[in-house]
Amino acid sequence: ADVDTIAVLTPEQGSDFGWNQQGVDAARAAAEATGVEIIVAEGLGYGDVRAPMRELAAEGADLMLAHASGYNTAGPEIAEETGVPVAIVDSPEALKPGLVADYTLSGHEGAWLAGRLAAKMTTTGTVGIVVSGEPPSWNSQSAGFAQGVQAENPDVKILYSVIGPAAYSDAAGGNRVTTSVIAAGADIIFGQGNGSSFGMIQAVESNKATDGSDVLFIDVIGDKSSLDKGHFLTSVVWDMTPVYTAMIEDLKADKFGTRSYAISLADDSVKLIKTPQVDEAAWAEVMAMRDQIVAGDLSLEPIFDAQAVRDLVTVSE
Amino acid sequence: MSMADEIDTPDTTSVQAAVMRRRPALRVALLTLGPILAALVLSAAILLLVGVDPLKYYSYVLQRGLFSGLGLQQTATRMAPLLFLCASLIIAFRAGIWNLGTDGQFLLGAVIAAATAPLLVGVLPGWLVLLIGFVLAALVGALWSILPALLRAYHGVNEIITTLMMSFLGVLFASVLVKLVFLDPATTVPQTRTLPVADRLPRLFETSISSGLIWGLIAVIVVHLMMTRTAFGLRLRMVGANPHAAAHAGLSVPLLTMAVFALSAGFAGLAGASEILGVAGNVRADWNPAYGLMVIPLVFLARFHGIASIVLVFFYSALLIGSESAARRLGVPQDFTLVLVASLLICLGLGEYIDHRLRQKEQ
Amino acid sequence: MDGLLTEAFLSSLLTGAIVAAIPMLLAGLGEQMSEKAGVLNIGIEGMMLMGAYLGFYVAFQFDSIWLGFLGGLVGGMLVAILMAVLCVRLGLNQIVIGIGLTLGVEGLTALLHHFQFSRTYPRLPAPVRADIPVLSDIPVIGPSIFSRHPIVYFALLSVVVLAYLYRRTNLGMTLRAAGESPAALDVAGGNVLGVRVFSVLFTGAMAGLGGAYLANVGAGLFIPFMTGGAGFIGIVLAMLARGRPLWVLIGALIFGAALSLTTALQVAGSNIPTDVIQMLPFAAVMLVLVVFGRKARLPATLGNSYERGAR
Amino acid sequence: MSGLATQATDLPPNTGAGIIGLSNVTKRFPGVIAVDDVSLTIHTGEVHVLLGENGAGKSTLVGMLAGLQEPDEGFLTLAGSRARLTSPVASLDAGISTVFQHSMLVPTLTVLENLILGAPWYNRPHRELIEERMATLQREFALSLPLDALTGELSLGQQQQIEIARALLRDSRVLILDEATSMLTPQGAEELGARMQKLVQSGLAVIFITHKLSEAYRFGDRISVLKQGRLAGQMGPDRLATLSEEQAIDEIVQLMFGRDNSGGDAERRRSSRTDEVLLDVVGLETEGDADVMGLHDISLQVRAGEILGIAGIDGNGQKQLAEALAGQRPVAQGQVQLQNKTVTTAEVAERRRVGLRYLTDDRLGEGSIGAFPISDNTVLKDVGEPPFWVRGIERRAQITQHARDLIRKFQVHTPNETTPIGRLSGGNIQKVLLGRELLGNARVVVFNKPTYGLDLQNIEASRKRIGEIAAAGKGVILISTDLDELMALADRIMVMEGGRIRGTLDNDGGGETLRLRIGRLMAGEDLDHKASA
Ligand SMILES: Nc1ncnc2c1ncn2[C@@H]1O[C@H](COP(=O)(O)OP(=O)(O)OP(=O)(O)O)[C@@H](O)[C@H]1O
Ligand SMILES: Nc1ncnc2c1ncn2[C@@H]1O[C@H](COP(=O)(O)OP(=O)(O)OP(=O)(O)O)[C@@H](O)[C@H]1O
Ligand SMILES: [Mg+2]
Ligand SMILES: [Mg+2]
Repeated sequence: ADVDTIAVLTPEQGSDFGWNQQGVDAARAAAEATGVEIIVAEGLGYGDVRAPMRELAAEGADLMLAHASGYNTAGPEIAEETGVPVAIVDSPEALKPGLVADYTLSGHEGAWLAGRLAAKMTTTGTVGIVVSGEPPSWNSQSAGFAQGVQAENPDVKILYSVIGPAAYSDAAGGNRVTTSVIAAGADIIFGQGNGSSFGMIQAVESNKATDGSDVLFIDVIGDKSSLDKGHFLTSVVWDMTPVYTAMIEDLKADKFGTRSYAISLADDSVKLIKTPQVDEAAWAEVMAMRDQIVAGDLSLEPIFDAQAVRDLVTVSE
Repeated sequence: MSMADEIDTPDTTSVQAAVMRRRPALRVALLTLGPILAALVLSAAILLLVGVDPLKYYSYVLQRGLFSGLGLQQTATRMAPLLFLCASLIIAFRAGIWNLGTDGQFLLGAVIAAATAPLLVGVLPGWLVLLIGFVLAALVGALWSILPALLRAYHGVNEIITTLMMSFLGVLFASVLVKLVFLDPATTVPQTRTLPVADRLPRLFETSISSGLIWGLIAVIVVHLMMTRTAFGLRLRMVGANPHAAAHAGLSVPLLTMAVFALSAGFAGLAGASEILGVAGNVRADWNPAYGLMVIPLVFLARFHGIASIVLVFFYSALLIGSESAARRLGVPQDFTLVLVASLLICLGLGEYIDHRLRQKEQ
Repeated sequence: MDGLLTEAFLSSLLTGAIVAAIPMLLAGLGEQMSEKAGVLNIGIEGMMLMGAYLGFYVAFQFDSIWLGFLGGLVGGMLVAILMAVLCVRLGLNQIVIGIGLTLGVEGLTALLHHFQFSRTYPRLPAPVRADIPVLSDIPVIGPSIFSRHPIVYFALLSVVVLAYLYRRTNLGMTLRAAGESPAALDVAGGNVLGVRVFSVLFTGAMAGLGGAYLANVGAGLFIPFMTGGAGFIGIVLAMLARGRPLWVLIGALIFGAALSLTTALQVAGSNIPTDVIQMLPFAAVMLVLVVFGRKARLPATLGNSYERGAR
Repeated sequence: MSGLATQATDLPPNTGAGIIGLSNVTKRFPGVIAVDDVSLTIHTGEVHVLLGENGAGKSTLVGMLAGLQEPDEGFLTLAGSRARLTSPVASLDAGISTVFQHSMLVPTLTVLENLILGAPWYNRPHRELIEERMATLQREFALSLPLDALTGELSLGQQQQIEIARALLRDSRVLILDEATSMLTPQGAEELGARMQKLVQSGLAVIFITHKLSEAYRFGDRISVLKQGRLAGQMGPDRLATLSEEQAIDEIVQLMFGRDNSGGDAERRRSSRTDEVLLDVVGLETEGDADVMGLHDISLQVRAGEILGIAGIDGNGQKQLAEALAGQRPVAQGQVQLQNKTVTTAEVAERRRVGLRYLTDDRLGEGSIGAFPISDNTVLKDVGEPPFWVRGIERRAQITQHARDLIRKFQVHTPNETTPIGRLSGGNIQKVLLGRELLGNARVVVFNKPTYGLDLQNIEASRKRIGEIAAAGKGVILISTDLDELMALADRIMVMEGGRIRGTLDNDGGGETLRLRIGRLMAGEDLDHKASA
């Protein structure tokens, strides 16, 4: 099929150093790579996205990237209604040739590596996971991180804390919960939280660990290292460019909707970034493990269920 | 923030007063259009402040929300739940009850509709599935208001605080229900089962407008007539205006108060159902469009009048739809519509005040 | 779950409770004065949010958290001025204007944030802490309560000051008269509108301060919608406290404790879903109302405007 | 009583210069001219009585002196020079203290707090000072108040004393009392009269508003009569001194109504009592609590054509009895039968349907809905009933017509039937309510202070209507604090005290002796013993 314009739809502004920004940036890059026009519709919120989708379809988009799990009911319906192909997330069952494709993004492998790194570097023997909600893609990373920590050193305690239901923009809550987790002994925080993660970072910067050392922060999806004041350990960065590029190409080749897309360590669409705070020796070991995973010597199953995550981290003494 | 001064300077008022004494039609026009214009100018100033061309913005809004066929259909669809909420608030406000808990009632109504309808599809005829969804939503909405209703009716506890509390509770509870009870096992995303498009409220003619619009319009008009033209409506208004007088006249104030809560919350529940059964098809965890708080100013601006509420809801929906598209083109976040609505509210409020003052002066 | 009564659990509970309670306390104390005077200040959520925005903006521009608090105070008062003009002077409906102002501030601050900070997300340095000598060395309680930002002590102090003013001066009685029977205050030579305007501005200042605390101490930056209903909780606290500042404090601490209990339980390894725990404070308020409902009397003219000689 | 009156008028009128003047003052409200081109002078050392029918503009005049309203035309003078009173503060500063027709106290504050209300907020309550001053007031005027009691818990009489005390504490030069005696017992009114005389002797000016003409004569040094907003006439001290009470009242009535009228002292009604028992109450009891008095063992019968008067000092259970009969107050024990049908547990609406009607004395609080138009208020008790509603749907034209008829028949002063009833003067609201109760198939009507706050002409008309109702074979219970009214209308007079029936007397036209006997019962004494002071 002819593809000359694609559209990407995100719930928040594409400048959040996270999910939305990665989506928009990747869509731009993919459009450039494949030589198509792009319409960016950002900040659409988590409500009903049918109206903007219909409008984008009417404006001639040939593919709509519905970049939020909240859009995966509306997406296929609009695809059906307008005939314009739509890509949605987290719905491998929803494939429909020519109309609906799925990309289920899971950074669990990257998070697993981050977990190993954290377990190597903790001095208090306790690490924390702080999240502002429990969507599946975050759950899989929380689980991956916990499994990584346990694989590295089963003695390291993992504290898990959810700020609150739908606390995505609760920066003060992020700060408060992170502070509590640090007070309870954690010196490395694995944080997932949209707006609230800025609060987590604030807490990491302004509190000392219980043994007096600096607290370090592991971020996900986006790259906030430009904001760093010496407390970033790493980030599990997602790059959706390969996914979007493949989609556009499949669409051109009339193969759209026949497969799911994913990100992985192999093509660096999931990768860890290295900051000055990273211990060189530990980094080398973690990178070696990365290669093992890529080579298929190690395989990790994603876990999407919130309850399963809690079971992993619950400390039962 | 100088709207008050802008409009209320002695010069302009006396000029307006002079004009108005002669031409009542012109007066009405000035007093409704004036504030609207002022609100638009005020919002435009804010847009200019952040470097956006307000004329472009407004023209996008008009084009996309009102003057394009597609936009108009979207606007009409968006109206349905808002209309049910109008009906809910008109009953409550006219009966002197501040039901500020419509968000919780709305969400729980939505959740129950989303939890039951998909299970009944195929078991029962389509119209019955929808009917059951609506009825259950109304019941659950009403049920969620029973505590504030009892407290108000039998203990005189102010309903503002209780309905707000129950709303916070209801929003959380809806999310708990979705995550723990009505979860769709087929997806990893925490949401209820989805009602297939074909089984939702039918669309109107060949458009994408949900027939929820029609039911919403009927709801508002019926409620309006009930409150203004029937004995039952007068009884409710009596209870709202002076409960002692109502008791003296032999009405059962507690029972009527309960009825107001039940009806108002029931309509809020229906609003939730209309959004789910007409448009969305399912409820996701943590979903909360918070329409309730938004509709309160609209109903108030309409002075609790049904038809006026419909008109305002129409323009508000057009604004929502139009601004979604204007946002994309001009990089102005959606949230700007809130600024516009707030300035409208303030300016129309000021207009009403000036009108009031002018009338006093004339006498 | 033998981790429940450890020092870590207790100190994280107490720390969290205080940190979360302060903005609600400030808002509640402010709202309380408006309510006493008969103004139902629903716009308080907007005042808080404006306080958060302006508080952060000033702190960031001038590189001073202290100036930031001043900015927050002014921000809250700016919104309060609108409220005072529209609802007290012009007598427009308090609930509707309050909701309108809240919505407007939400939109406005989100808009300004978008154009100013959404690409850089600047953050403030960690706020200073003032240890109170001796007290801060007490285990558990010491670091949780007596080693906090000075504004925390200010908030606690204002509980005492307000209680004193309400009890020992004519302020309490003047406010109550303005709320119960404004006509009586008017003919007795009191200034009803003056009292009400003052109380609304006070609410704005306190709410703005609470907002600035959220942004500057709580988060270190401004995020749209970051108050997330704290102002509404302030309204509820004020209504439950029946005129007594100390009760606002107790209520705020209970709310704060419930919020931080979520974290503390999770840190202790418990496994109760967050949503359920977070329902607790609201459920508790409802329970209080069901049990003591009859006594929750509000000022007679709460929410009504006053116009001399109208009938 | 007449002795006291003579004493009052015998005092030398200590007439001084005009302390306040009104010059061609006019005040308009939507649809009415409340005060129309009035010029008056208030002198120190005089009790200046303002008289006038309901809605004549008395309270409006007071409002302008109190700084609540400003004249639309004309101006005020203070000590001879032109002045504006733009706010209550300005009025207070000018030395004018006002006790309003409707209570202006904050019920949730203590007496002390109400006394110092208006003081700067940052001050501490100066309790010692107030105590000292109150001691003086007690000596001079026998005013004694519990400073720490909650105002709302005190009796209306005590509340009125607070207002008077507050005015006196301010060292004002002019004291205005708007219908200050309406809530007082006859004895309380006498005390107030004496108090006013003391005040003017100490150099104050007093403006006193009342509907009771004999009070006006006995307490007043100068009388001004308002009629539909205009000053209809004035009687100075010299003129008053030459007239007897009867002559003065005749002259006032002439001024107020433009015709001869002997108002309050109407001829005794001819009884139309029959033997048929319409209402039979046996052993009625209700629960009481801190705020309301309970009823104990009330038994009474009302026959067709009979008027049963209920006397008693305000607040001795009369209102509770009326409410229990109307079905508004739960009955703890006893039985109520209407025409041999038990209605003890029937709802208000049910009782109304079988013909039991109740005219409340709380016309603003429960009798009417201030914000609703007069038309809706006329059918408030018939909502849903034909012909105004058919199958629940309103018939607007019927309601309008009905309201217009009522307005005409009862001479309600109003622009039209769509005016919110709250805008009417107190007396005119009362007319609407009266009209509402007399409509339809009433069998027994309970009137609670039906003429309270009405002017003479309307009192007379209302009394005539009540008599007609009885004459038409209906039963009437007439609750009143006005003995003249009861003695003029009732067949029997039942006296209530402390929630019980103290005794029932036949109205045998016994004049002063009967009055005395009733008075003793009201004070809770047995008829056989002499009153002990
Ligand atoms: N329901 C209320 N509404 C408004 N203000 C109130 C209310 N209850 C108390 N206040 C005021 O709050 C302030 C403090 O009240 P507080 O109850 O602490 O005083 P208190 O003398 O200790 O009373 P108590 O004897 O009831 O304990 C006082 O100014 C009081 O007037
Ligand atoms: N604020 C107001 N708004 C509208 N009309 C008013 C207002 N105040 C007074 N009026 C009207 O002015 C007229 C005079 O009223 P006012 O209260 O002065 O009468 P009054 O002589 O005190 O009567 P009453 O003996 O019944 O108390 C009445 O017709 C009344 O309806
Ligand atoms: Mg106490
Ligand atoms: Mg009067």
